[in-house]
Amino acid sequence: MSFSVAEVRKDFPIFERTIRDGKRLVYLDSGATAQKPWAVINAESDFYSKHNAAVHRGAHQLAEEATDAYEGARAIVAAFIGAHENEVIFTKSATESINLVAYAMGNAEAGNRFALTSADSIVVTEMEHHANLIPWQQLAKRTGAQLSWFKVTQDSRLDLSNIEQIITPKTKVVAVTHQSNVLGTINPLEAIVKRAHEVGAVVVLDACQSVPHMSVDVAALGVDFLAFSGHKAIGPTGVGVLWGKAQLLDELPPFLTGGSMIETVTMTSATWAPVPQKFEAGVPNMAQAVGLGAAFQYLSALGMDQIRAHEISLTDYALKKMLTIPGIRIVGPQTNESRGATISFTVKDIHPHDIGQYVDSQGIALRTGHHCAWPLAKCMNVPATTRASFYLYNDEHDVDALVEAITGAQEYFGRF
Amino acid sequence: MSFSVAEVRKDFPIFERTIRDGKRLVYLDSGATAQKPWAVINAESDFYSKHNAAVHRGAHQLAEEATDAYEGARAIVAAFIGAHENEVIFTKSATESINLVAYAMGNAEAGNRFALTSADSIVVTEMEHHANLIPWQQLAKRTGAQLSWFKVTQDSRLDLSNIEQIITPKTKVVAVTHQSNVLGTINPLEAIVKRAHEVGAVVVLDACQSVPHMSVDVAALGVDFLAFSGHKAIGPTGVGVLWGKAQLLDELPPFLTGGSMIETVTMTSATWAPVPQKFEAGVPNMAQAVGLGAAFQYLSALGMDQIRAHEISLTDYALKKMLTIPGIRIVGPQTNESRGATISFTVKDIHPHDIGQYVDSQGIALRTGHHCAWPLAKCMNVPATTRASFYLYNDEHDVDALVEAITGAQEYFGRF
Amino acid sequence: MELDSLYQEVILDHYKHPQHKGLNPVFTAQVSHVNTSCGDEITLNLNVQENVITSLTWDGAGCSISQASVSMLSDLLTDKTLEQADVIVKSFSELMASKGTSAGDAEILEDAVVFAGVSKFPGRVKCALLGWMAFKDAAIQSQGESK
Amino acid sequence: MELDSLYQEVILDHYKHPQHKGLNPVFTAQVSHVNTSCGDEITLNLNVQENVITSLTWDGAGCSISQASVSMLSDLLTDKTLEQADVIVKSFSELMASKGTSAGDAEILEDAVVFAGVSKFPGRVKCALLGWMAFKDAAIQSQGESK
Ligand SMILES: Cc1ncc(COP(=O)(O)O)c(C=O)c1O
Ligand SMILES: Cc1ncc(COP(=O)(O)O)c(C=O)c1O
Repeated sequence: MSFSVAEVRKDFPIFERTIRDGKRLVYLDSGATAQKPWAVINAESDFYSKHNAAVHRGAHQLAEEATDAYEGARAIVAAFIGAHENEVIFTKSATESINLVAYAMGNAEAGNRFALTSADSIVVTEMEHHANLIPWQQLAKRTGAQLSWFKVTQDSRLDLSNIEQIITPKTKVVAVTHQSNVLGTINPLEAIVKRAHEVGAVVVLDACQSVPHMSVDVAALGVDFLAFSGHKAIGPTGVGVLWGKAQLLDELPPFLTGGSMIETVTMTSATWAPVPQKFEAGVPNMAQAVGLGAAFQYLSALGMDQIRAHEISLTDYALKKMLTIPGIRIVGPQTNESRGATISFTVKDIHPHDIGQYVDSQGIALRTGHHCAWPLAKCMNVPATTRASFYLYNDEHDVDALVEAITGAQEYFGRF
Repeated sequence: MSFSVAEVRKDFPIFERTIRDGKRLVYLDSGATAQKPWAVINAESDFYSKHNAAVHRGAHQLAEEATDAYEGARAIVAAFIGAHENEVIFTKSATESINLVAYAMGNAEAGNRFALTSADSIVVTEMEHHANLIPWQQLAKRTGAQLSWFKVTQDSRLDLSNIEQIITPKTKVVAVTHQSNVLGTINPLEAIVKRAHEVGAVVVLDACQSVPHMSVDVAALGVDFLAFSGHKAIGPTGVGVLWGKAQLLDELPPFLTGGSMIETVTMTSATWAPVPQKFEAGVPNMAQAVGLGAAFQYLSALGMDQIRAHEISLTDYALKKMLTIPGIRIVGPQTNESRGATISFTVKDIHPHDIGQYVDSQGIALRTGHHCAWPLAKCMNVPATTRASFYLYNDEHDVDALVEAITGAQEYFGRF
Repeated sequence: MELDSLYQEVILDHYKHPQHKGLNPVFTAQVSHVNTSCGDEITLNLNVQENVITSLTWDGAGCSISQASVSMLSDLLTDKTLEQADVIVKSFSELMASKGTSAGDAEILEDAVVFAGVSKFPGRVKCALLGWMAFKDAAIQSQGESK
Repeated sequence: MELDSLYQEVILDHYKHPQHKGLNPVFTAQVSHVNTSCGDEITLNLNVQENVITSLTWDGAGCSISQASVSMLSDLLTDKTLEQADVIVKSFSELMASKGTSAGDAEILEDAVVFAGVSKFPGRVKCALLGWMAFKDAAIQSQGESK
């Protein structure tokens, strides 16, 4: 690895505290939310204490500065994912970003390319987070469109063998995750994008678990929409991004309506401002967007390829070490091929929740449950799993601590 | 007034900076967004640097602390407006809060009390902010319901003379603002609430301009839903609140769907968690909710009645002084009866935007334009206005500076 | 270790040797509950005859806390009247809301007072209550039917 | 004062004495534009005959900058060919995007170079461009019609 985890950890104030009566904090829950460096925390504080004003609205100096900061953040985000500035929409979260697309499609009238009827189909996969599943279920319900999905194989990959039967000329939208937040599986997008475009469907990519961890270039991926959350990318809470191809965003009807997204308004009707304003109704989450800009500057300075390389080597180490634990089952790819640094597992005879509780008593934070992907848990035939997810501030000591704690849990619960 | 503005200003770091080459900052744009005290800025920073984790999800100490902080903020907000905790929903903004109600009603199926058809009507007023107008226009369009509205009289009040013809047995929802963000008018709600409930309609109150400035008690008001933004109440950007009566929130279908708002999920269907979770899909804006809690603690410590009294006396002073300026027209109530500390005006022969620019050169921040209430501007027969809005950190010096600057603008543009 | 107040011997014992597990096909009410945050599921079959709980059986999958809790619940409530059951459920709910400040009423709760330790772990209170909430629903249903 | 670079004499002069204001009923294209952030509105009537702008008239309400700008626009473009107009519009747009770093090309823009000062005020650039963007649309419409 080409950056020092020890140095990185100094930038993240939370590692100055201890956990459970003086223990070192081992934070392995970045898949849920990432910790924040001072650079991000201070960017928000600075915005509030020096430049705070409503963007795009006031005719005064603070409003100009706030607008510069906010639009500057948009430019940073755009550059980070290889997009044009006016294709980047700030939302509150990935959840909102995906709901935005689903609801806006629902608002499309006959004649609009996004309009759906019972003659159309929506495609998802069995490994989606609820955020990229339920909005499409609901859209299907509202429009009568049919919901189809790719299944997950027992080796934790998307089963694309029947791609021509799943994505058909009826398909209008294919919603798929870039990386599973449970399995760690990174999905091959090329075939999906190719087939979707062949039949005239758009591809909506849930990039929550990829954008924070690897270099993502929207043009290279060829997808049509992409959603992620700031808080999983060392950015503030309360900010997400929806990226979409300019022309598609133009054609897509608005979602939230209100101030700043209009062109003209009468008592009975309104027309819309151009993209991205059309999708940013109201006074936006300005400080959070600015904080996200700072987060991406921090990540870029380290280098996304370096971060990815670090995570690959850490995952290598973790997989090998964890697989030596008797009774462990890795729920996800067993090898380090096309996978991220998220490792879900179960331990024989100990419920995931109890594992989580025991390792917590050792100062280790991880997550247990269905991880908002209940259908996936059912299909992997587990009621729940325990999940460790690594990031730029984790190192082999953290893996060692985890392995030791799992072994400790086995002893602890084996008492009787 | 019973608190010292000079002391209050010390808590707000932005007043340490100067504007336009060394001038004192006179911030009269709190109607757009308010400045933030250290207490709020630090509450966000503290959350990030000490307790950051995904709420309601992890089985670890940080997750417990984060959940306590987030739910603690909900309790503070609930107490602030006299509500029950489980009636308070965190959104990203008032705009989202209102869209939530409008979209959720649109999701209601036949048989649900919120379901709308072309036999129903939606009532708004001519003085609504676009955020409390366009979502209802769109809902009317989607459901076929009819949109009706109360007119505004030439003395800037709601014309309730035909209330029985506007709110009829067909009416399902009445959306009205507590205080106009342009006129400053505070609306009499009693008659509206009474008539609405008589015909079985719910009242949605836009409290953006009231909650930050006066003590608001949802039970006393008798409305059914209430929406406001944190950022106008010295809270962070990126957080808003929707309050609703528990039973109504129960019956209202969800809006955003995804993680944390579900009970069970299969590939084709989902059931919902109880309120408030049902309306908070995804990892929430945790740091911002916590910041809003800190904002309300700050305001409560000063006392909302004291803040209101301060603003009344400041408005008295401002109205009297401003009315001495030749050629000025106050667009809104000319007296201090039932009005807030928002004063819109025009000056003969000088466009509002030019007034705004000149006063900005004097270090004074205010807003010009239609203030996201275009139909109101048309009905007041002005293309735009200049708006000064006062808050707890403003005093008579600020009013004096404004009056001096307006006079200066008259000289400046009278040059030729 | 703090953890020991959560994982008391009695709890782990019930977890390993669950009582009344396996659904009795004779029942007056059947209720399934799920813990939405982790996916634990429990189904309860309650049989009430002349106001007395003649059998309370269950099935499900979950963590030690949720499983042990429903196991003790069944033990405690079998052969009790609905009124007695109500008192026990109230007492248990209060204990779980006590955030570690109450030791529980051993007269009423018997062995189940060991859950006092669970009340210190906010993330686990839901686990402990899962079966009890299901019972509450089942009791209402049973009463509804006998009316 | 910084403000003087915004409110140049020429600008205020055009504001007080607007040129070509009042719509000529003879036109090849009519376009209305509005500044969504403040509500300023402008309607342009453009008349193009054999590729030459024979009349460019307007009506509207707005701030000094938007009104002066459209007044100068009409002055500048009347009697020009569409190609000449295109060069002028490009040059003006570049000037407005310059954030105060360009003085403007006086050969092309004539009096309109005074808008160099406006480019320092990001909040006012839209005002200055309002009429020019309307003209761009009108020119496209006129060309569409003559095809
Ligand atoms: C009366 C009123 N309603 C609604 C809004 C919308 O609030 P926000 O933009 O914070 O969503 C505002 C402020 O812009 C307002 O003043
Ligand atoms: C793959 C995936 N998609 C969507 C989401 C939803 O993100 P958020 O809760 O930030 O909206 C998450 C995280 O919770 C995720 O991991």
